[in-house]
Amino acid sequence: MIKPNLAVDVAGIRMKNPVTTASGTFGFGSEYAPFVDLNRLGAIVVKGTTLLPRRGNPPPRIVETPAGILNAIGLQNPGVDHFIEVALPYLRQFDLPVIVNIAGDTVEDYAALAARLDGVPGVAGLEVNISCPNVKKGGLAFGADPDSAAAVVRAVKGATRLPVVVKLSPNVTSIVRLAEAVVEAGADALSMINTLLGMAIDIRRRRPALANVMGGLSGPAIRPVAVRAVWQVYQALKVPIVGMGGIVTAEDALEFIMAGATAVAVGTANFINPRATTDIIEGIERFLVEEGVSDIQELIGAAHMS
Amino acid sequence: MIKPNLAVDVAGIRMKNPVTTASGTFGFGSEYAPFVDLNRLGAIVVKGTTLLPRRGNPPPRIVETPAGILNAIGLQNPGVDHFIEVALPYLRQFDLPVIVNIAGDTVEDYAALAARLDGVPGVAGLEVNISCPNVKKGGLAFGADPDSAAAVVRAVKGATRLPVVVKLSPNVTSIVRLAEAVVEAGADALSMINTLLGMAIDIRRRRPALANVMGGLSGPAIRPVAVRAVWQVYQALKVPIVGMGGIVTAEDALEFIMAGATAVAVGTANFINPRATTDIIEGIERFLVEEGVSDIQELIGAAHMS
Amino acid sequence: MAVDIPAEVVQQEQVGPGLYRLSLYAPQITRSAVPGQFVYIRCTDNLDPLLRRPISIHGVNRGRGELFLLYQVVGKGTALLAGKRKGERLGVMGPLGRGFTLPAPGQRVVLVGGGIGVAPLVFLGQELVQRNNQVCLLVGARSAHQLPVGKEGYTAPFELAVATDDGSCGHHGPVTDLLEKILAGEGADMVYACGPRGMLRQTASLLARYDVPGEFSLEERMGCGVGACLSCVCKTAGKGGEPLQYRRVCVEGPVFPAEQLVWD
Amino acid sequence: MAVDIPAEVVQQEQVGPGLYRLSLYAPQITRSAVPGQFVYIRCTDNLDPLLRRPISIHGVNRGRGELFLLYQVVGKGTALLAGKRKGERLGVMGPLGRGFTLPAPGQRVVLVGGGIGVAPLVFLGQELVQRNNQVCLLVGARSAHQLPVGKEGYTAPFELAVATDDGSCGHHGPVTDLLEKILAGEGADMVYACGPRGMLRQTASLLARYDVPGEFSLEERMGCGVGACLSCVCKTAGKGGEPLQYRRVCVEGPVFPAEQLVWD
Ligand SMILES: Cc1cc2nc3c(=O)[nH]c(=O)nc-3n(C[C@H](O)[C@H](O)[C@H](O)COP(=O)(O)OP(=O)(O)OC[C@H]3O[C@@H](n4cnc5c(N)ncnc54)[C@H](O)[C@@H]3O)c2cc1C
Ligand SMILES: Cc1cc2nc3c(=O)[nH]c(=O)nc-3n(C[C@H](O)[C@H](O)[C@H](O)COP(=O)(O)OP(=O)(O)OC[C@H]3O[C@@H](n4cnc5c(N)ncnc54)[C@H](O)[C@@H]3O)c2cc1C
Ligand SMILES: Cc1cc2nc3c(=O)[nH]c(=O)nc-3n(C[C@H](O)[C@H](O)[C@H](O)COP(=O)(O)O)c2cc1C
Ligand SMILES: Cc1cc2nc3c(=O)[nH]c(=O)nc-3n(C[C@H](O)[C@H](O)[C@H](O)COP(=O)(O)O)c2cc1C
Ligand code: FES
Ligand code: FES
Repeated sequence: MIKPNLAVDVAGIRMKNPVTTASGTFGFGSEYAPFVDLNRLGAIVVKGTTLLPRRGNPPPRIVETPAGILNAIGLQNPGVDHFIEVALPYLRQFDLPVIVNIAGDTVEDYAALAARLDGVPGVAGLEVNISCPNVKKGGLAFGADPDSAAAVVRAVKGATRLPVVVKLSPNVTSIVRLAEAVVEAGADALSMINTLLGMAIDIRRRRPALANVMGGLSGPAIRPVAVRAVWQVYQALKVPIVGMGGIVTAEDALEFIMAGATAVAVGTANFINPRATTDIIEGIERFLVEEGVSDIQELIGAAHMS
Repeated sequence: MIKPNLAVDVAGIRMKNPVTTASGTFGFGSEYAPFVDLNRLGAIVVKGTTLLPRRGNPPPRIVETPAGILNAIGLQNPGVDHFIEVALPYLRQFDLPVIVNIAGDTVEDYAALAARLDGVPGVAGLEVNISCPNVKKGGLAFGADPDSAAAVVRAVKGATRLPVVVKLSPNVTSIVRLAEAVVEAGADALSMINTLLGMAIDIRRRRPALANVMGGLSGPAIRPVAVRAVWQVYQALKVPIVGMGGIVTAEDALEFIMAGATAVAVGTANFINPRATTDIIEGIERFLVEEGVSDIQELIGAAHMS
Repeated sequence: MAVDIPAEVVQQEQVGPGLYRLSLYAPQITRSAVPGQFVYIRCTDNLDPLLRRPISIHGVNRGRGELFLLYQVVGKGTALLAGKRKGERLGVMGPLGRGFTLPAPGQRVVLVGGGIGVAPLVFLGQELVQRNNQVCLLVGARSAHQLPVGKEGYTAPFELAVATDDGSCGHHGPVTDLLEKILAGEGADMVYACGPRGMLRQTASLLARYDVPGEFSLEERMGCGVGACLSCVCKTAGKGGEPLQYRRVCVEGPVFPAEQLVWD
Repeated sequence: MAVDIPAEVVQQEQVGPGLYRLSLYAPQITRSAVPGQFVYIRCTDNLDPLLRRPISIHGVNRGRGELFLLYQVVGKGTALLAGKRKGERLGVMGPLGRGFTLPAPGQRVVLVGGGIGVAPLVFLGQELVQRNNQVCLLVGARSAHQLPVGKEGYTAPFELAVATDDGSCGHHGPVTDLLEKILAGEGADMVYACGPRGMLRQTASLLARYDVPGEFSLEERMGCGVGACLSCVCKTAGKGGEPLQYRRVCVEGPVFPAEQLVWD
């Protein structure tokens, strides 16, 4: 059989296969380069970047839970300038679309970040993380409110010509309403899901296990919630979706694709298996061959048919 | 050391220890009687009961996911009259408060169920499941909208003198807003969490794994989300909380208690270990002895102190 | 009465490709177990996989308190089971479910097993032979090497015929061909079947055509295994005017009268 | 360069209560491993526990390509590790992290190990002895039977002193008492420490008081182990005017200069 086609296009970002990395779990790529050939990835989504460097939360920042982890990193990052000057030149040696995950406290922050990254050679697109606390709106997450989410997206779209992927939070009553609002505001693609809000308690110390009290739940535990979100949004809207949440194997990735994702991102699984991304790419290809599918496109949303 | 006190009181329901069963996972008690001494439970919460018998959803109704299960039973049950005539007399032989979980399609259904169960000897309280699709409101869950949730609770409170525990859904942007609304409407206690909305896809068949497409995620996977919900609501409101979601061990139960739960319910864990409830009771007692705590009350919400 | 016990592995034996025969010391279970019942096994101490796995009782040695299981490795749970060694202990609940209704002594019965579905039928056959029933076991498999029982050298206290999809052993074709030949020929008083859905459906239509009663043992995904969660239902004809009703495979089954089942 | 390989268990040996010494065949790792580095181990094939576990390199035999680990069973991951038998394979990433800075040859160094914290110090001591450093290893434990090394019959190519909280072996009191005696007496050019937070803190204040440089190996909960997730940070003095900065134990550590660490 001829090699099946794995290439996909997410809002103009051309990926040689549908597998990318989940922001915050793959650093800026260099960390995993000893273990995995970055050239083989469909794309890379880098750690959440802010206008200025961020110190992040005090430790403990991570705690293991059943089939998952809670994290509260607090967006520690060296800032967008450092990204452009140090991390991006490193990544440009690879044949790999680089998607920059951006986060801010205010609508203006997002717009400024988008403007700063616009036209920077080597940046293929932006992923707008709207699941961070909005200082201006009193601690409510942008991502929880369709209006503020839309405002962020409009500001970002106004500041850049890059493809804009908007990353949705699952911690809402209706992810479809949120999706509709940001697509209406100009989002070129959606990525989902960010982590579920959770916490754990250290019963010996009688204190929250994370210094930050609450954290974001990721890993296989959340996969059913993520697949459901992709399914619902695919059903409601025609917009490319990057699916993620607990993908460990090619079978997991295929669940997202059949639910409606054009591409998938691998997050927590990198921690378990540094070659998770390329193992998944190989597994998807094997599945296509086994099932006699010549093009991955045939499987996107396939579980909605029949 | 003297045996520590494990007894708790949930809105007038006196439990000899804080451990009860999660509705729908323990049937009407008789199913588990060969394996566990029902007299040792703090209380029993029976399968969701409706006015008329319900046939439920077609199979497959269950699928295993990482550290969790998705279920879509569809409230199959023999109806409230059958419950009163057959299941309740059986349970009355035990020294055990019986809490009846009720569900309906309309506010009137809930009120009628509450009225029907009011004054029935052997019923210690009602648990109002407001996470079911609301037919009148076009498929939106009562539990997702504070106003409709409050309407249900007012109707139930108006129809019964029994203690009313309201069971909250985690599939909302703010569980605290929901909690506030139902407490304002008269809820005597809250139980949380019901299942997370999720789904899985059978990639070989390219179809949703559950006949009902979506289902409810339960089990250890959701514990961090459940502990977070209890923590948030305890912090915002002074109302007794029955905590549940992924409790398998005494340590898990203690997380909920320290987060603010007065009692805990064991659900999916019964499927793994039919003695999960009593093992947890013993484990809690052991922990109290080890830590020199003479009364479980000292631990309720303990992680909020300091 | 059903119990949940830590049962010790007496013997673990590979008897075919991915096919294992497990013997467990479980006198509390063998004591009351009848053919068609199953046990619900915790295959691991941790949370992956989370649920127990249902396996039919393949036989018992009541004198020695031994319970026999015959199982096929198809995923995580059964693979873990196959890794258990003599002396290890497994959480086993059982005996669970409603077994087969036994026919009047002397009656001629046919057992139809598709693949691993033959597991409970061997136990049934042994009991029936002791009750002086005339027993014929029909075993179907994809090909000779996948036959769970009935291979060369296999001895059973009853008549046995084999069918394989690829003709590599016995009849070339579905096992239901063998059943049809019997029903059309010498006939049978009762048919018991266990196997893939397609085979059961075909068996059901043969039973209807030849007007022979039958009982089928079904498989469904389970949660509790004891009737508490309503996860494991199958579609059956309804009682009292109801067009259909979902019944629990774990307690109202796994064995159901063939005519009660609704196929769609 | 770090690799991720399936390393075969060469030997698994229980050397105390809940204490194990594991030898793995991992020539790709031993080749470049230096004292203070660690490996990141997948203790299971399934999802429970989900994450890998970091374990310090306790020693290497470069000729044979063997990597030695010394670990204490404290939970699920280490219990699974202790269950691995000769011939089994484990996913091992390494060598990871920044090891100890070695002192000038001939300098007198003291190694302070609290409990299992002694594991990387033995590897360090062996290397230092080869470089003609004068090495003294101080080992602290709660009581004699919990001593990870230094028990009767234990031979090391360097000086060794023991302290136990209950006085059942060696000095009766914290291991830092022994350090203080040395610093107040003959002195030391460099101190390396690994152990519980309280012990490190106390060591830090002794180093400050006697103005001796030191390096500490820290432990923090990890996600990726390679610097990508920012989970494993510890609080350090900031650079360039910043009052403090979080640094990653897995790549900027696990070994940090004592004076950079902030205790609160
Ligand atoms: C009452 C009863 C008796 C049984 N008796 C036997 C027996 O005697 N011997 C035997 O080998 N097996 C028997 N089974 C089937 C056995 O329970 C499953 O094969 C087992 O649970 C699979 O677990 P796993 O973790 O290995 O596979 P999983 O990883 O759970 O699944 C592997 C594959 O098998 C499919 N699958 C698994 N379980 C089922 C099921 N219950 N129904 C449909 N598809 C399924 C899955 O979809 C998947 O494709 C019985 C089942 C029931 C309900
Ligand atoms: C760089 C590094 C090197 C290490 N070297 C060694 C070594 O050589 N030998 C050795 O025995 N151990 C070493 N450890 C510690 C070892 O990683 C943990 O003991 C192990 O991860 C525990 O896993 P578990 O699943 O057995 O326990 P878990 O079930 O995860 O935890 C059991 C208990 O230990 C506590 N715990 C576990 N890990 C940590 C941690 N990293 N920090 C603080 N508390 C923790 C938990 O809170 C819990 O109370 C090292 C840790 C690090 C970070
Ligand atoms: C340690 C860690 C850090 C993360 N940091 C970010 C981030 O900076 N920006 C972002 O949008 N998502 C971040 N995420 C969320 C992931 O990108 C992803 O949405 C989530 O983890 C679900 O995928 P997974 O289950 O495969 O990990 C982070 C997740 C983890 C575990
Ligand atoms: C099979 C199954 C059936 C359930 N049925 C009901 C129900 O009828 N009413 C209800 O309020 N909750 C029902 N639930 C939800 C549980 O009561 C509980 O809220 C949830 O499972 C989380 O707890 P757990 O993780 O311990 O199972 C059901 C859960 C399961 C798994
Ligand atoms: S498995 Fe729970 S009712 Fe059958
Ligand atoms: S563990 Fe991920 S940065 Fe250290």
